[in-house]
Amino acid sequence: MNNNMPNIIGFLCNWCSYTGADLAGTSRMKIPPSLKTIRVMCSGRIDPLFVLKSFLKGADGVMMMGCHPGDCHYQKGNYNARRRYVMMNKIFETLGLEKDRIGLWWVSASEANRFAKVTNEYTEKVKKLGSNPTKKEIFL
Amino acid sequence: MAKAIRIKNNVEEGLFEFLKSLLEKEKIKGVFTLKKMDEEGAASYSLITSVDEFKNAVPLFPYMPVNAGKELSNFTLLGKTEEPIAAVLRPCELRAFVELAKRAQGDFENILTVSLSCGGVLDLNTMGEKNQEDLISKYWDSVKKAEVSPNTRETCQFCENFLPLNADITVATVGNKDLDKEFTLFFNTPNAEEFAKEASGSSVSAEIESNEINEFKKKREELKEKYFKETETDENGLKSLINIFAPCLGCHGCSHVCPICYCTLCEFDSKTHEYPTPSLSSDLQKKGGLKVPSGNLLFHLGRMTHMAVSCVSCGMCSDVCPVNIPVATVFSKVGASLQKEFDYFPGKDVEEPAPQGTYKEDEFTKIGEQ
Amino acid sequence: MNNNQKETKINPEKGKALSSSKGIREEILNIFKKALADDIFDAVMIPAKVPNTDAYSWILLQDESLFEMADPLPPVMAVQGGRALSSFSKNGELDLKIAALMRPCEIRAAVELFKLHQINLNHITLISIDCPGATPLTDYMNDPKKLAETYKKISEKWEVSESLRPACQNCHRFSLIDGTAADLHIGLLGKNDKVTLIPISSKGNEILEKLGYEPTDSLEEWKSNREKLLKEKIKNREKFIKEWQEKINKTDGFFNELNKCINCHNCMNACPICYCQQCYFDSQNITFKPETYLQKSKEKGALRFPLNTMLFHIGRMSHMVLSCVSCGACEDACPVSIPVGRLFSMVGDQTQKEFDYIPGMNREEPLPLQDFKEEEFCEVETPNECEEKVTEEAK
Amino acid sequence: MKNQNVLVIGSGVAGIEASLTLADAGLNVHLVEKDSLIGGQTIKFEEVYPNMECATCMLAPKQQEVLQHDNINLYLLSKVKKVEGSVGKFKAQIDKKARYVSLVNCIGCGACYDPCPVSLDNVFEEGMSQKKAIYVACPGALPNAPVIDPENCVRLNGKKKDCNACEEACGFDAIDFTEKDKTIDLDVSAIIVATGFDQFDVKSLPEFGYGKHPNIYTAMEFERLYAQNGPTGGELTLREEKPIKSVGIIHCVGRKEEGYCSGVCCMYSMKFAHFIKDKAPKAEIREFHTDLCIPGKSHQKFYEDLAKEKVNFIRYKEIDVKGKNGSLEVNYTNNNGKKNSFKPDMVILSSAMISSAGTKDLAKKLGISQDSMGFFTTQNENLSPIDSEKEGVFVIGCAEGPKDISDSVSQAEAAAGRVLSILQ
Amino acid sequence: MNKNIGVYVCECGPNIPERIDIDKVVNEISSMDEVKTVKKYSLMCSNDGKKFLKQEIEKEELTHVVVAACSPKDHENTFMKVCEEAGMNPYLFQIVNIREQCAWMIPDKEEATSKAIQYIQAGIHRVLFHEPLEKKELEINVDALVIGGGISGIEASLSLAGPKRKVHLVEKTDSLGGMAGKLSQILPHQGSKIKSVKEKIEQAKNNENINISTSSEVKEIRGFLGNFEAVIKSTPENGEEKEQEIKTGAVILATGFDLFDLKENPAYGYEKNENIVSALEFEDMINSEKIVLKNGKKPKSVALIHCAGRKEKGYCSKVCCLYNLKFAHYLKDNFPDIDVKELYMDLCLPHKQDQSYFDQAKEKGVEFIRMDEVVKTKSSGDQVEIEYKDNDKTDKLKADMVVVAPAMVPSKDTSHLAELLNLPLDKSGFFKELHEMLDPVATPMEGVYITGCALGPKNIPESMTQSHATSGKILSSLIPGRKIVPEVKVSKIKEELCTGCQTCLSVCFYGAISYDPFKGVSVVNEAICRGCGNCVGSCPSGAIHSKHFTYTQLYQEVLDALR
Repeated sequence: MNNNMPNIIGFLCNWCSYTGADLAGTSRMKIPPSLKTIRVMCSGRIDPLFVLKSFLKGADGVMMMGCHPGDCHYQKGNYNARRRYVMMNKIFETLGLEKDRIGLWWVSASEANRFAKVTNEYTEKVKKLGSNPTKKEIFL
Repeated sequence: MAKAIRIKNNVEEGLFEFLKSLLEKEKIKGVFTLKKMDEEGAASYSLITSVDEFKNAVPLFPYMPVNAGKELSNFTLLGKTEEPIAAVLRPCELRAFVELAKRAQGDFENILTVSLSCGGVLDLNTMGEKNQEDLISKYWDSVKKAEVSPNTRETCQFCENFLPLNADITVATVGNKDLDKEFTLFFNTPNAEEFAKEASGSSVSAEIESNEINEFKKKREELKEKYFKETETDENGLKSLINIFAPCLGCHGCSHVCPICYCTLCEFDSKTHEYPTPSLSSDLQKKGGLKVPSGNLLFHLGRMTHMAVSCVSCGMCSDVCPVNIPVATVFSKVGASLQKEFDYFPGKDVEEPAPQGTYKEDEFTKIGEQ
Repeated sequence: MNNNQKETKINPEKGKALSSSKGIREEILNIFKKALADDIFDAVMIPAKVPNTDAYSWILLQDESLFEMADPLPPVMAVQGGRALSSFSKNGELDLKIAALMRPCEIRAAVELFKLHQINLNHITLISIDCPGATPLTDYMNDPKKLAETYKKISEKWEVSESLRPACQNCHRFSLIDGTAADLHIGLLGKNDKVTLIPISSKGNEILEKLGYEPTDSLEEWKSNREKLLKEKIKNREKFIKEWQEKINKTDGFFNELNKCINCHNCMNACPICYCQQCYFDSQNITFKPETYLQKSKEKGALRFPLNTMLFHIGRMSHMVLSCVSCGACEDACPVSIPVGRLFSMVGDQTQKEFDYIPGMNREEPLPLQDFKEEEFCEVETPNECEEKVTEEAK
Repeated sequence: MKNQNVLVIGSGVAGIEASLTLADAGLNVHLVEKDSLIGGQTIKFEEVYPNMECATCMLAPKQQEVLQHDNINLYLLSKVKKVEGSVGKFKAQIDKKARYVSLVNCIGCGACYDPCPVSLDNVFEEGMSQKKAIYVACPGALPNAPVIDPENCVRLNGKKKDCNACEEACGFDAIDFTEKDKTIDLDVSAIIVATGFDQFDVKSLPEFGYGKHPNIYTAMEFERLYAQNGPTGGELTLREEKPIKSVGIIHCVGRKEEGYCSGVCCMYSMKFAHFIKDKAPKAEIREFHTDLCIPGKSHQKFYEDLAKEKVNFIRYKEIDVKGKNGSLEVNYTNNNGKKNSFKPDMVILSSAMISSAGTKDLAKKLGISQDSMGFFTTQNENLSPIDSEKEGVFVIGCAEGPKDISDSVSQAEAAAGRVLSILQ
Repeated sequence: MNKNIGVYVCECGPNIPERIDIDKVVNEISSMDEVKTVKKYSLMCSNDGKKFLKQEIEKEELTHVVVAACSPKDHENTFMKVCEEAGMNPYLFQIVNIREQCAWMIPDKEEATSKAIQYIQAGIHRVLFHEPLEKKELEINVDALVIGGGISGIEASLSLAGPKRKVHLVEKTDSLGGMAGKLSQILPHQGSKIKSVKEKIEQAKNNENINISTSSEVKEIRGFLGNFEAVIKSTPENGEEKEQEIKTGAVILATGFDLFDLKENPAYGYEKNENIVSALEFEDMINSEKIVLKNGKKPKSVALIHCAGRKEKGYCSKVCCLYNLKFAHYLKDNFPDIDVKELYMDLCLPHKQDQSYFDQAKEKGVEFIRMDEVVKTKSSGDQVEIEYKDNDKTDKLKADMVVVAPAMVPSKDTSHLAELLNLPLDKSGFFKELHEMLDPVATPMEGVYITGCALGPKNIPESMTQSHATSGKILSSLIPGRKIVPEVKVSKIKEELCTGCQTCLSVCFYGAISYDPFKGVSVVNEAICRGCGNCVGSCPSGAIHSKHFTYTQLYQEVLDALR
């Protein structure tokens, strides 16, 4: 794989975002290979530690994706997910870590083109950030 | 307005006598407070039930060997105490106990909480040392003058929540020049007022807030900025962060003494996060080298995600760190910004749910839509 | 002192002395550089100074450029080497050849952990080194520059200084004493600016061979210097043991030493032998209803919090003291400066004698509590029978 | 043992819910759908009020269930031919048109569209986009397999007998030109009618100027216009392209003519406003209404929030729309008689729901009647608005009268309940 | 047990080979020591494909299977079935999506291929950590407990009760019928051919499968779908208090509504003037056929006020317009000379026949006046004067009698019951349905359903419909002789790690987690848990894991994604 292509991990909720991603495929939209998707049942399942560990393991970017507020298949899971994201984001900001390495997006099952849009935009953003320093860091 | 009683006595003795009389008259069955352990001056928290043993009690001894909130939680973990006791806690210890009670780790019922306007506590490693006496007298001077004592914990030096929030009884110390002649007890709750008559003093009309207090608060706020700056991370926060935590032994003492870290087994001590040997070759290939044991930052950042939002800035973690990492300052700093974000003040109210356990539908609405 | 465990006592005759113009540290590192270059090892576990800080830490090192930060003899023992070794080698098969350069007490800890299946030594070469001791962690952190200086002197002159950790001041296994379970030993006590490679196991010999060194140099000087130092240390140790036994034999002596304990468990977490994820004696495990605590308090008039600190220490002791390698890591980590290292070391000394066991000396030797000898401790059963046995043996 | 078969006509949200409820109970459901996909009108909506949920997200899992359910036999492109008998022993005959695409073989890769030479207006998209003679109505349509339109396929209508573009493109020999229409006979114990609604034809009211100006839209057109999977991919691009600075949304179009209030237009009109606020925050929006009919418990709040967001609500007595030389003009009299006018860039006509085209015909076949408004008559002997005049025939959803998704689903579950309680 | 992993790469006809170099994939994967065999196949989901897979599993004695093909949405179940048929535990299977989210997304063949390889490796490493999961079957009770003896409750009971199904109908007052029982003529515009509520009450009483307890309330309920236990407390007028414990499979809440207290807003002048009456009082007048003023005279003019409480409560109660029309019709039909005026904000006539009913009223000479709100109501002489506002101009009218139609509000015991069953309420204080659009009568608590005005204002036909809907739900989920099979991929709590902080309880929307005070740990009820894993994300101790989505399983995917 070419080197300027960042390594992005996406945690996608089963009911909205993962379906949206599938639809993007079915509609033959161009999605950067940078993104590796991991399916979870609900964005509420995304343990902040997954995000943290991905970051420390050298992921150039981590995308959390779930149903839009109000759409959660499990009613409210995404609200908790949102808080957990805010928590991570704040910690990163306060400690001067690159908070853009982590992001949260709502993508519904029908929003194939939104999925394409955000993944492409984010890939570009991460490219600008450059490679995640944790990749080469010894003292972690 | 809280009922206030002025007692003509040295604050340490005065409070001692008051608590002793409660114990003697069996208004309470025990006092949870600091107690001298030996001649060197080591003290430790104790649940004292006999008047005789109480002679060694030192309620205002300016040390925090453990966070009393954590210990009260151990005391009431399996439910409320049937017999009433009094507990002397510093404001941050009280807040810690609130956070723990919130998480079903403790029970306030039948506990008369006695706290104080707090001048801070001295560094733990000076406890039982030769210069202790001297430090303590210096300490009390600064309390009287409402000055920030340089020998107190870093977190104490920048703590602006030194007034207890929901104590039954508050001892006014900070800014009282005649502390060794007289002091005031505030009985804040109906529960407390019935004990007021036990206090041998004259009822006065007074407020705990005062100019001295506000000045004191300002001084500490300034120091807060200063200390937070010291842990400031440069553009590449990662490097600075690594440097801050570089000496870490992974003893996890910080989480063991942290009142908010109430887990039976810390997730980061569990097998889940141990290093998987098979990844070694690929990691070495990528990096050329690897710190062992690894997972240093994972532990500290991970612990943050769990407790920082509820951090009461008691400073225990810094005090037990064998390698002088300013753990408490870093966590307080992160805590502060999280608490602001979630509009949450740890230790304010047992009924207020912890941020992790709740949400508002109409908060952070911009997030996720970009 | 060293009249037991004969079989583990080995006495190497020859080694390979390497002169080190650029200084001992450099020379040691060169050996490893060479070994990496010749693919004798894939990686080396060695202490290193974290760049732009005063902190020391273990690194597994593969890229030669990282040797800059490596330091074979750091002024402090941050993390006990045995612990570091176990952290990456216990979960699954190693597919790399790794050399670990550690102080003798760390080697011994590693061997104990190996016996407890917390380290897989298959692909690991243990390399011990003559150890001048280390300075107390907290002292060092309080004034790194000064302590680094002090330590430099100490390690050159091999003096038993007051500024060393107590554990080190009275450590009598600072070198190849009573044998060791290392594969290779690095002797520094020989002629000044000489680094002597002393093969111990067949593995050690192999490596020397691969490095193209022949163990032809005599070890006499090294041995005599070592004996000198040993005498001094043993004197310290005997003095210390005596003094502490007295302390403890006072009523509440043991308790008084521990009454500052705040239950942070740093000692346990720093201890290489305490490998449990959760200590059984963690007070959380033993909780009662408030009434019970009040009752307990009423019995004595007061009940100390944190609870169960004594239980914790004694319990921990019962679990690990037979394997205690007297490394002093616990004492280093104690925030209220309890002499916990000395306590455990002292008790360890006594009990280990009982079992005729020296931790970390022999990989094959089973852990005392995992094995028993029929005739042992017969005196605690029926004295007469015992006598018979003894007399029989005498015949 | 009573006959455990049930016939459900129409696979909109009501039909789906009824079928699933019955199928889960272990009954054998025969679901008849005239179209080539299931989901009815609901799947055309990007979002549904009041929580602005994504309709496809809501419905997709249920659609999947229908397709995979062992107890549901789905007949697509099918119509009821005749029905005889009575409750417990109906005999129904189904006409099933050929799809010319095998649902077994086709895996929905879509390789067959491009090669097809024919190009047509996509009815599903209100003609706002093109489709081929072999097509899926919209991305994400379920079942995810195309259908061939025999009128327009040059192979099938004989214009170009040797065309096999799609056949060649298909890697799974899923195309089968030889497939024939079928008739299927069913014995069922009950019938549930869920044939949905049509939209009032705004062309019949020239005063609203529909068709005269490109930027006058019907409600359904607008639904598709803002659908992510719609013709513009969710972008608000007008037929006559121009930035949207102002929009007029007109309620109650056809209320007078049809003689009833459809009960949902107010809400979906406000939903439109809500959506436009998102896409063109600066746009001035005026909602022209007569009575605000917003009976849901959460609906008034929806209205109040919009009003806060500066959506302008105007109660009109009379109103008309003129579309002349590129510009639009809405002239209206408000309820205290003042005349006024407004020049928006876009007009949306929220028109009434009317009984679906097939109602008359189906009513005859079922032997039940239509009410004065053209919907199926339901009687209220036992206060249940879903019982038709014929025992064992139930009418649910908008086939019974205008209503929102929630009420349709209630009625669907209710019908299932009635059937199950009869059979229990 | 040694693990035999079989990996099968589906070409999906031309779809995947077009974009992915299948042979390269197969080579790469076969070089992994974890896998026993790697094969490609043209179309796995075809019948031949399934046969092939089944044979492979048997032939190669596979313990774990990975299929790289389409999205799990398409064929995860398909292949899990095959594994099961082949005697494998279906949860030792993993599908890898190399079509939608790889082949169809990435134009560059090389990139697509290497990504596919990464995905498959992740799948392999994941499946290594899969645990065999077993479906559980639970015995069920099919009876139903209906709370509330109003028209909704009665209808639900009638349609549920059957030879194999008992219904417990609990009513807190001493008689059935509820509000509807008090109404004069139930459905205004459908004339008189209406079976009266009385008749339904009789039916219910005579149905031996419905056991009715009046003057009774539910004191406790716990359990889940098919297995509820409830304690019913009866306190009859003259008779001793008694409690009975019942078992039931489902619960229906039909607790109806109360009426907006008109005194809350003095503008309506209710109780200030005795000729201002509430709609319910007017119903009584109709029932007793005495439409008279307090002075015993017949009113010459009557004003009907709509929307009382709409602004105050923040919602339109939907039915007021209609029954006001009903009153108007009644008055005009029986006393044509009475002058009738209706004051309304909006006419809410959402049902197909409503409008015509309104038009008829107009024809009969009823006058309709639009207003924004009532400003004041005061006596003037022996008449009542109403002052009202319509876009900021105020106006007055006088009438002998004024009938005010109050909004519907949640019934008193709503909140109490909500607590009992830990059900959410909406902003207006009515019960909240699980999903306003798609699941209008269900609640987060599976097995607990709601009907009628307990959910919000409704007219009677709608309430009846919902009652049938609830019975539909129950009849289709609780079938005599059948067992229920709860979700398998649920959360599990390691007791030894649980601290009992109960954070998980607060994030579980379904009330699937409870606290065991004896052990001091939280416990997941697997019959209720839906497996969203939200609790896992919330547990600081890492004590909870969600089966089939465990930390280790997902972390394997992370590791491979970063390889």
